[in-house]
Amino acid sequence: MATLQDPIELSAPATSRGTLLALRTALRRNWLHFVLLPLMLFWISPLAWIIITSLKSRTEVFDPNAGILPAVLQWGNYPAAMAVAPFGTYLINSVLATGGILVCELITITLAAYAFARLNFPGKNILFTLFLLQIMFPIYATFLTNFVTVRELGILNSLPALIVPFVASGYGTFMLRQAFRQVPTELADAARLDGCGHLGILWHVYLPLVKPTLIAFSIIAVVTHWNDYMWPLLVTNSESVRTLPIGLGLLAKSDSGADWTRLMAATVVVVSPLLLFFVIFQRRFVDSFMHAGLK
Amino acid sequence: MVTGPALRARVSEAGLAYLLLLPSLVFLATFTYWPILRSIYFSFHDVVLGSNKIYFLGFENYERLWTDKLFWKSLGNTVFYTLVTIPCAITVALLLAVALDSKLRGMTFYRSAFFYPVMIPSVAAGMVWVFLYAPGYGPINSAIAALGLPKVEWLYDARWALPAIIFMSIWKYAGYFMLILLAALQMIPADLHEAAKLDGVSAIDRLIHITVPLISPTLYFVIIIGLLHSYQIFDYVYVMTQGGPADATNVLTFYIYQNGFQYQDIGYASTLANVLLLFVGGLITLVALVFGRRVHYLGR
Amino acid sequence: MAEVVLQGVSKSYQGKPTVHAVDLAVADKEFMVLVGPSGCGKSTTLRMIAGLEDITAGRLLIDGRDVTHAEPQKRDIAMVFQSYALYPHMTAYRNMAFGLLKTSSLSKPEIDRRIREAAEILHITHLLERKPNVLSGGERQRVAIGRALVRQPKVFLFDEPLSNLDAKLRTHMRGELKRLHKELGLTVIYVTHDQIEAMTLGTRVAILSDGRLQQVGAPMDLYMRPQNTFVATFIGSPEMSLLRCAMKPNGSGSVVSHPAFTTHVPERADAGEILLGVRPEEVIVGPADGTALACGRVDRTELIGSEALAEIVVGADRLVARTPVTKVPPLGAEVGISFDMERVRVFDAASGRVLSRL
Amino acid sequence: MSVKSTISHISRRGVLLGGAAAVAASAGLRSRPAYAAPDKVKVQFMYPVGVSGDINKLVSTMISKFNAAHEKIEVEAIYAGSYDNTEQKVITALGVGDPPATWLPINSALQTFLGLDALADVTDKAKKTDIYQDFIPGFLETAVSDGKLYGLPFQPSTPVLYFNADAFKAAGIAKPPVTWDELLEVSKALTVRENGELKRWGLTIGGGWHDWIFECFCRQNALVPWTKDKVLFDKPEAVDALEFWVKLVKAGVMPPASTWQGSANDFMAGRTAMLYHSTGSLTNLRTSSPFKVDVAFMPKNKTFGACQGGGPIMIAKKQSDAAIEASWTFAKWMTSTDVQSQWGRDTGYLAVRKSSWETPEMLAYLKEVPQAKVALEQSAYAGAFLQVPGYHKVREYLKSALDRTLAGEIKPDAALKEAADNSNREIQRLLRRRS
Repeated sequence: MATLQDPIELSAPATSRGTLLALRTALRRNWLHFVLLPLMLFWISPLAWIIITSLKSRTEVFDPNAGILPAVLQWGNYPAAMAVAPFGTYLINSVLATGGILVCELITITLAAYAFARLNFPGKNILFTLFLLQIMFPIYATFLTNFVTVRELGILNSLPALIVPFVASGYGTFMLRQAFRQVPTELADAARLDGCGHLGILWHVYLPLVKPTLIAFSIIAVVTHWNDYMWPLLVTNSESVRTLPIGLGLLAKSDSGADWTRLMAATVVVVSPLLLFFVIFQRRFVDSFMHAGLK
Repeated sequence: MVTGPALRARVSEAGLAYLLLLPSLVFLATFTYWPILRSIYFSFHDVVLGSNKIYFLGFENYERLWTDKLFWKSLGNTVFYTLVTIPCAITVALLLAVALDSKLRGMTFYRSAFFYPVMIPSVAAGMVWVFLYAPGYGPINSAIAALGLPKVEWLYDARWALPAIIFMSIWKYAGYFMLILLAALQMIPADLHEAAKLDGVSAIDRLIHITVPLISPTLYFVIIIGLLHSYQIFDYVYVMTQGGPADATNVLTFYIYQNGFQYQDIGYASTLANVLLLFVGGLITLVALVFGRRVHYLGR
Repeated sequence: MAEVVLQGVSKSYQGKPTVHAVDLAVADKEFMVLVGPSGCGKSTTLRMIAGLEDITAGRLLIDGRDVTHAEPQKRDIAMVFQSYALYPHMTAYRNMAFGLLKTSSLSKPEIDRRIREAAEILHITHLLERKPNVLSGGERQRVAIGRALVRQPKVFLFDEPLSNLDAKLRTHMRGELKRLHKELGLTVIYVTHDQIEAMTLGTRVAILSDGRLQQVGAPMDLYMRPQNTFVATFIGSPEMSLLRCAMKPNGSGSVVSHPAFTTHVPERADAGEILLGVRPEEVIVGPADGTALACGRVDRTELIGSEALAEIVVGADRLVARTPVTKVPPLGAEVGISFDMERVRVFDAASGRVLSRL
Repeated sequence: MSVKSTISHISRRGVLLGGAAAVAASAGLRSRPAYAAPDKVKVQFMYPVGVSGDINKLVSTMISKFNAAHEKIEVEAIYAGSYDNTEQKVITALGVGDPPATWLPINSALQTFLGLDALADVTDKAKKTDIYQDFIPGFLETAVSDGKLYGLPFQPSTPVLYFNADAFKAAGIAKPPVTWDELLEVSKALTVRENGELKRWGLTIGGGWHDWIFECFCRQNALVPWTKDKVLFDKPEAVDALEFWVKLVKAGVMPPASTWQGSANDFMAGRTAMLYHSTGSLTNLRTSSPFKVDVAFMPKNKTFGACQGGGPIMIAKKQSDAAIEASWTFAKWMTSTDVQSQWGRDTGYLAVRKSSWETPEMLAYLKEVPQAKVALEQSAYAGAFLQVPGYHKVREYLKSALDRTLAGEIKPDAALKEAADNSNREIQRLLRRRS
């Protein structure tokens, strides 16, 4: 990645009165780091704790005399955590369910957001409010009825049951509508003159231009549904359709205090794919559309 | 005034719009509106989870609400939570987004570091913070002691439990808002900033007078989403405090969950959910009225 | 052949009329400029021609074909937008090719040939692989024009294409556009709010105000013979001064009396209030003696290169006079003024219409 | 649930719900084994995981063993989350008339399920076996209402007093407290403050379930603070128990509030010298604490007293006789001597049968972990926990009263009176509804 601060420049040999000057320059150029670094350290300390704890022995976790780092790295916590449930199957199911939700959502919100952002039709405001209802109504209050519906559809205890309630997204529609409205209308006009219909404009102009928002939405949608716990627990029975958070729930039980070392190991396992996903996609975020210059 | 073909064009535009909305609407109708309608119906009835017997109650559930101290307490907690969390989280997120919207060295790392809390499953995050907040030996108390401040019992103390959850929520959600704002910042033409820089406008003025207005649609979105999310906050209360101590952390969504799933009192839970819906709806209308008009869309 | 005819074209938004029954015929190879202050309906008219706005009433013919309700891409037109509307995610080349790929059945090599040719004409061959965000304003402008050129449409529509450029570049591009129009024999409809641009570019100029067509004609024609006070004051810089006078018929013409002077004009009408229209170059400034028509006091002077402008207070009115730099009257001086009576115009004060000369 | 009924559902509702039909079409992805051998009875078993993630594995192993040994029965074990989650899942399924054949809730839910008319009465079946003789009476009682048996206790637990043996030794205390008075004294002796700042509490009562522990205190005052249709929190014995808690807090030896997770952490971190927590936590506390953990009876006042957590295996009423019979076979097997002996040793739960405690393996285990024996002995004084209708809400009322009292907001008698009134009103509401 390109950097504005050239490291060589910073450590450039100090000329006669240069040392102080260089230092000051370094400070001025890097002041942001001086602010961000402590904040960042604070931010990641829980993660550090998660990782460290996942490698401790059980007695080390709370022993005030044991020191921060584990005496011996207990890699065994990982297989031990994975042994409580078929995490491999859970992982596949999580990927399928989350991926399924994401794909469905991207389709429905793109279409709906375009209608709300760029088309005129009677009842637009009312319909938009109706879309927002989805976010306004507490999700737990829908579980009972949706459980009945899912059962009537005959998809209880199956992957589709994990997906269907989340296919439409008032949230995503709202987010994308805001982004679409940021795209200059002249571009759409130009595309019309270039022979695009509405769907052509959507595909060739709007979608490429709101890529950062699409990526942001995807990241958020994936993270949200990756961690869904209550709904999957309610509508699935078989190991073969269950997802990772349910496995995590096994280790974070209420009766006897958490199984700290293994819970943290499992947390690392559950979060890693997400972190990887994020690191990859946030790069694209920057590369492809750094200030695309919409004007 | 409208002639035939023009009218036809307009009708076909509307038709297309409905067609585009159809997929969403089918699923919303099935999995959102239907539950809401049922919830309205339930709220006038005595409905017990697990039983098929339903008795008509009229407005009894709503009357109960008036005298239900816990409802008012949880409503108060929710409002407090929202009023503190949203402005704080969004401010932090905005500053982070602006700071990280540059080609700074280690950018990927910074962004990941601020965003990762969103990814931690709430069960695990809740547990970790239970430890961080632990009295005496917890890292946060150790840090406070190092600064020479009096230690706090956090989750064990009715005065501090909710602020503790708020603080952790900011940690958990600032990155989330940051990401959305970052996406919006990517769409601001760079030359606008460069022009202002050449004009000698200070960084803070640039933030207030250029960045904020330009991303105002997204900011507006984030405020609304933040509001909605804060009313959905449930997981941390569930994992960390179960609403205690002395109901200090009982928020509306948790109370709805308790009534519906623990107490099996679906009728009352539905009533609460409906009231919450009305309340949030009113709040959003308010926000839309106050902020919505000031939103500046680049596209128009 | 490319001819655009607007017959009573009107537009209303939610019942509110914004363009009133515009009749306009644009001839083949003509450079027609639509000009007027912002909000006058010129852009809306252009967008109706493009097909980006519905035509509420009236007909639009291109080349004799009724395209009132045709889709934009079926009208055989191309448009250059104020902000260029280049697709930010496509290279200049792709931007130019996109429309052709979508609407025409041209072969890839043919498209490529056209793009290279247009790029050659516009001197942007070296920019073709770049994306808009690394191009300068002028370069984007050329790419936008190139995108229109490659389509080889019957009509080119320009919507204030130069307003985002700095003054120097604007002058340069004006010349370029003129050259292109001439060399390639294009039919152009061009919208601007800048009357100088209108006067320098247009073979004919249509002036709009409040959604109504005020006057259409060659630039000099509009300058010399404005049909009403709006056109009279809109064209020309600094603008024409209007002096409120009373008029009485007298002989073959009329007597015009202003508090500061009385004079005779050849126009003839019933007694009433009129506005006497005088352009700065039609004011003759001399010594304040008996030879002058009226006396005034110099309130402000301004140097504009080889000439100067003097604002003179005459009675309750102000008028602007153009003088050579060497003869600028000192501030506050009493001067005598006369008018080039051959050229001054008389407008009816109530309707703003010009009174015809007999 | 047969495939046939599912298909008819699709055709009926799937068409109704237009767009969702696409989803229904993909119902082929359903993973539930669509058929079983026709002569096999399928039994679903929903269970919570309360003490250790390994329970999932243990249960799976037990189920495979059972299935291998029973040709005509196929049990499917379904992990259903916490006790709360399990109850919710079962009740939700009950609501649509499709409950699992068997499940494992917390014993307090007995009246809740009875209120839904969901439980098969197994009294007669049990009488034909040695269940009434061999089960430890305190445990069996948790599945009894009006003299009828509605399930077989499977994994009972009670609160016990955990103490940090190293801290005791350091303070020169020879043995754990036996009476409330001693508890207060020992707590005082174990509390450590440096420059006015607290370093270690003498005692912590695990929060979140402190209402459960409070009932034990009531029972130690010779009061069972509930009957099947009302609560008795406002009785003097209960008020006295709460006043004792207030005394502990005022003496500065016990924190006024804690959480279930947090209190266990506190104990392991040496933040508190004694802890009231579930027997279910024994393994975790024993293996995770960097010091020697010992267990004692909860101290007595008028008497020793405890109450049961954990739960029985319950059997759904509305199913075929064959299914009930199969479920009964399964429940019986799960609570048989050897299975219970193994289960108790693996998890720290108390084995429900007297005979289980006499198996050689168990005797060997007790030699190694003598602490396990304490809970068993204490269970002689134990009864069921708050088996009233709507117990969840009653628990909330009680917890709120306890919290506010310990926080000093309200007097014990007023708080308990209020909690009792609210609870009884709620119970009456539910009972009225039932009739």
